[in-house]
Amino acid sequence: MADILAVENLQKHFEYGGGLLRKPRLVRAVDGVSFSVREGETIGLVGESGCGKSTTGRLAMRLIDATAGSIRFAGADITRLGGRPLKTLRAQMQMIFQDPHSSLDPRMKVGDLIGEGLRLFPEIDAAARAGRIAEAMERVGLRPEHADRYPHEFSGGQRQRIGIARAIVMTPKLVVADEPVSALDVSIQAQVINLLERLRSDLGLSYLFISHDLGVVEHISDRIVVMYLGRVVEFADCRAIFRHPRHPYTKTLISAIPIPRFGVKRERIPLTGEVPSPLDPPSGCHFHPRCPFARERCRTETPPFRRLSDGHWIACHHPLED
Amino acid sequence: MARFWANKAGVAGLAIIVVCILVAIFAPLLAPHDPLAIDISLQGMEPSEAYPFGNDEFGRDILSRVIYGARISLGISLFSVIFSLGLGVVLGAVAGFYGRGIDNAIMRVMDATMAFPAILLAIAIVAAMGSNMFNVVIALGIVYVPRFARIIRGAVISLKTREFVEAAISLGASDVAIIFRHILPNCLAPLIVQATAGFAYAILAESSLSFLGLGAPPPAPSWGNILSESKDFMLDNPMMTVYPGLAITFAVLGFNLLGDALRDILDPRLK
Amino acid sequence: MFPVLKIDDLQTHFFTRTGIAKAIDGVGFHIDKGEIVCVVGESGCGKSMTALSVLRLVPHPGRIVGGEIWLDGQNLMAFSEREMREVRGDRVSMIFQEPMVSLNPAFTIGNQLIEAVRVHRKASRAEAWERSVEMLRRVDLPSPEARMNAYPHELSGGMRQRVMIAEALLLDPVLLLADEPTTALDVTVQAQVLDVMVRAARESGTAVMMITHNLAVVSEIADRVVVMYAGRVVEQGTTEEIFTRPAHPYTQGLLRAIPTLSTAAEDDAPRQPLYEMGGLVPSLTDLPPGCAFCPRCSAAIDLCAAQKPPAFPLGETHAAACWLRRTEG
Amino acid sequence: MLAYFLKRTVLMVPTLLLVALMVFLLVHLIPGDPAIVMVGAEADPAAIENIRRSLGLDQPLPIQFIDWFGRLLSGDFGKSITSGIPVLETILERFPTTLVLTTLAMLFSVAIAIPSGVLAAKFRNTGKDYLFMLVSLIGVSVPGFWLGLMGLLVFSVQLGWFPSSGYVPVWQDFWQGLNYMTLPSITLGFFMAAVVARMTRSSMLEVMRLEYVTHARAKGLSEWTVLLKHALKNAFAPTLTTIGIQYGMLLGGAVVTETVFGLPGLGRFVVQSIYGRDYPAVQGCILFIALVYMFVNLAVDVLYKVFDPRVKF
Repeated sequence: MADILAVENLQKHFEYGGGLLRKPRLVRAVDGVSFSVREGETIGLVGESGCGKSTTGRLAMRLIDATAGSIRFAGADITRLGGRPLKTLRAQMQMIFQDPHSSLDPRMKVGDLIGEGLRLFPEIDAAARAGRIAEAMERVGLRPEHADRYPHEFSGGQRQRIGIARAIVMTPKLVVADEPVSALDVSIQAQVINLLERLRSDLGLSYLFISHDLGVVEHISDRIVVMYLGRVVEFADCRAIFRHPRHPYTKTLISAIPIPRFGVKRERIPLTGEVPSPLDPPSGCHFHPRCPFARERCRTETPPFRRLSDGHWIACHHPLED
Repeated sequence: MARFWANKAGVAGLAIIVVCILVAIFAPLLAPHDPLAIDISLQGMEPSEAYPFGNDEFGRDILSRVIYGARISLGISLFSVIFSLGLGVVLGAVAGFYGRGIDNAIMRVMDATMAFPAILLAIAIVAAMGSNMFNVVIALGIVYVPRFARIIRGAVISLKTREFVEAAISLGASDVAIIFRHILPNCLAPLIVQATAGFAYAILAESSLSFLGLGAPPPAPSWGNILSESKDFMLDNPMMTVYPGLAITFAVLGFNLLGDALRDILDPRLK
Repeated sequence: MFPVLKIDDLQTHFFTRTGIAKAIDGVGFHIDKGEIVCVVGESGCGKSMTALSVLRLVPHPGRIVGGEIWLDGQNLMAFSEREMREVRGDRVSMIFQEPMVSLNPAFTIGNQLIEAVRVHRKASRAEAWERSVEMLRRVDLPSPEARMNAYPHELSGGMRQRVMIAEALLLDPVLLLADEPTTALDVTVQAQVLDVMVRAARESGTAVMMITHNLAVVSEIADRVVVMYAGRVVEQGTTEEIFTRPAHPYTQGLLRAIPTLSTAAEDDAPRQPLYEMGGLVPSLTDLPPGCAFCPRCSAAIDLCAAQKPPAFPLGETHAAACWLRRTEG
Repeated sequence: MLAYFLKRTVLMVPTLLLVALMVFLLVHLIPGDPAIVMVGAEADPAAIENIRRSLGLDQPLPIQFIDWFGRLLSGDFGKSITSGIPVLETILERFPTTLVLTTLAMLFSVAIAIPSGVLAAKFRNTGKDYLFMLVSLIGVSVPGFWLGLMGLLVFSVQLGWFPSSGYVPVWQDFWQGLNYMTLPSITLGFFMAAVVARMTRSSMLEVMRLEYVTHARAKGLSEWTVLLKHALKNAFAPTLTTIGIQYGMLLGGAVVTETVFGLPGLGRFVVQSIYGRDYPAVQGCILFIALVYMFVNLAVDVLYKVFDPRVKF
């Protein structure tokens, strides 16, 4: 199947701090990220705070500009696209945000919020727009007659549905979902996840699903990208990642997750310390200070992101045995 | 709206302001005498039935002057707030939205303006440009420009990173659309609160300017002027100074009450 | 032998402009000495308010309007404010959710720990300092002496939460209230902090009332579980009972709605959609007259809508407030 | 701390330059010829020409500015047109009175404001709080100079508690001087007291909602310890900023207050210079006051760190 999105060696560097008398420090928020999303596929992008997963999503969406690297969407290079072509393109890639409270302008009616993107297309007149808004609302399980209510009249789960309707009304090919269920309660989270899965098969969407919750990611993804401090450490099929993780970080991450079942005591790989600050990442492999298997080479040499076997990519000098 | 009517202090403030505005509009009907009519025979008279607030050094009716004073004091403050609001919003929005060099340049000038004690800057401007109505409006207004600009700039910067603005950008909305549809409407609350404070400040500052002889040029009956003219008679006829002072306090109190109430309602963080 | 904590028909209501919100509407459970009990539920179910009610620190405009809270056989509701202050931080301590905002940013770690000792114990600064450093060491905080002079913002989230745990256990309380202590932390840090808390509590024989929405965490650390929904306890039992024989439809749904990691033992069957509980959490100002979960319950019968179900015992330790579990007599 | 202070001073340079430029332009952008404005149109043309040359007005504006600014840096604020005395000399002679007045006003207002703000926060939404809110609202609504006039009328004229005219500096006779300063500093500080008290109340309320305050209560601390140690230290940081800003209001208000009470301070000198169209004096005074104000705010920023250690230097 063809790739709908392919990013290669994507980099985003920010300047942090500094001032009149001090040179700003360079933060490599995203530092050489490569992966692809096939048509109709869901890619899960996981990692802990500060790993650059949200920045990667925004780079792919072209909400922020990459420092280096390339982004290809449906075969075309969009890394430097600007102006009108970029706006037209944006209809085909939509975003769903984490916080259903801050991602909806509190002063706009739900119908206007959902239909805002359609206004860019003069060929869609008011009647057609209203029709598509109603259709999108119905698809996500909202009552179309609620289009003239304000976001604050809805609960968290319903607001997230509004956010989803705003994305799918544009009939996108790709949806970047940034922690779309993290702010929701468990019982509501399940509703939204099922909705996203249903929409994917009904509308033929592809997802880039960003989350820190491995349980959710495992449930929804076909393939998974694991990030640590701005770099991809492992990229493989969902099952391979969870059953046979090859990168020590992936394995410790998975082993750290408790399972809600009685008597299941997981064998946990002891992990010391916390994620280092992206301001001051460790040398070589960023994970080496916490890695139980680190050797000298890991300290000095950045492991290349390489193909280990068919469809299994990894950045590690000493991958775990299969 | 319902929350506003439930706020007694705010309603009281609004009522005071409405009274002041009505007095200003209907001054000719309410004032018993011509505020400018000079009658030397009534010079410095104690309050009487015909002249309930007494007469000033030229025998003018103080009550009528206080009533007409509402026109001038409210008028000057209205125009100065409009001036500072307009300029402040534009500067602040441009600085906040475009950032970097433009932001730096604008905010440096704003900082420099704020480096002067407010009333001193107004005094200096009027002293340099001469005291007429227009200059007083500008002098009072300029002082408040940085305050509006800072609020708008801060709001724009924080709103710019809010997800709903990001969402609008991802939908392809233009800069202008984002500023006018998403950002400015969400800045309204702090702007309204600051504007009410601006009114209160302008009335007070105008009276200070007038007191120093740098406000609305005499014989215009601004409240500050009435006070200034009466202070030489203070020992013989203290009530002459009491009434215009009360008028100022009353009007300013109205704006402050309203401002507090609006802040409580519009900014739910402060309770 | 009294239980460490016994809560009986607790009612904490919030008197808001839009009406009375029954944040806690008749909650009852107990915690035995040294036991770890997890109170689980979704946001707004009243679990945090239960902890604050135990300390009698319900924020304005909330008020405890009924029920009893017994600590070691003493009725806390009858205590004066002064007596309550002696309980807080000494016999009962609390850990909060956000380590970023629960430590005072204006004081050093040492200042805050020493203060915690000296409120309740006659100790010199040096003794309090000693004790604090010792406690920081027990929660595995690296270089504890140096951290005593640090300000909270100079520590990472995980370290701050260790400081909170240290402070809470400084005076060997009989009960520790832990309100979502690891929710704000990264997964890998979460596991470490949780381990430290449980170990330190067990060492000092402190009973723990842990509040969480994360059922997975519950299954790892709890001795017993209390499930709350809309201000009421819907089910309680041992961890085994709750996870292997959940009796209340809400508990059952909650357990099925979580996407969990499949372990290697499981088959490669295609994925099923998650179990969905329809509907929304009811508003606390407008609770249905019967069972609060009734509008979302697929097994509801007529009685559920009409009458509030009492807790029906299902065993010595297991009970569910569900009409379907009605036991005769 | 010292390093930060120096760094901030360096960072102040651009603002300082802009401030100087604005003061300069204030006089030079006056419609018409400043020289004529100063001496009046009827004056002898030779005198006008003389002033023009002595002020360098025959040069192009940028040159004039550089010239003027260069002399400023060497401490030359120009000479008064009316008296011929160097402006800086008069400023330094007059400023102590203004400094004493504003400092007393500040001390008075902070001493009143912080306790009452804390109390109002503690008793929020009760009768005590409403009374406090009303009084403080009136405080920010009364024109200060009018309050001064009323104070003179009641306490000096009617009751005779304070002298109604004359002046003795505090450094000549402390108690006598204080007697002359009491009424002016109270009326001047009244507005500030109300502003600072309101700020204290609202930032206390803001802080009291935070989790670390609940945490402090959960430790078993008494309500007063929670309020005065844990809440106030945090709430004081924004209050401190307000105090800094309000000090500027005091410097401005001093102009009017000194006029009302006939105190020979810098503010009175500004007004006299304006009446006398003594532009070098006006320029000098305004620049000087702006400088004082900027340094007060700088000091406040440095102090801020004590109350909020999160601030990075």
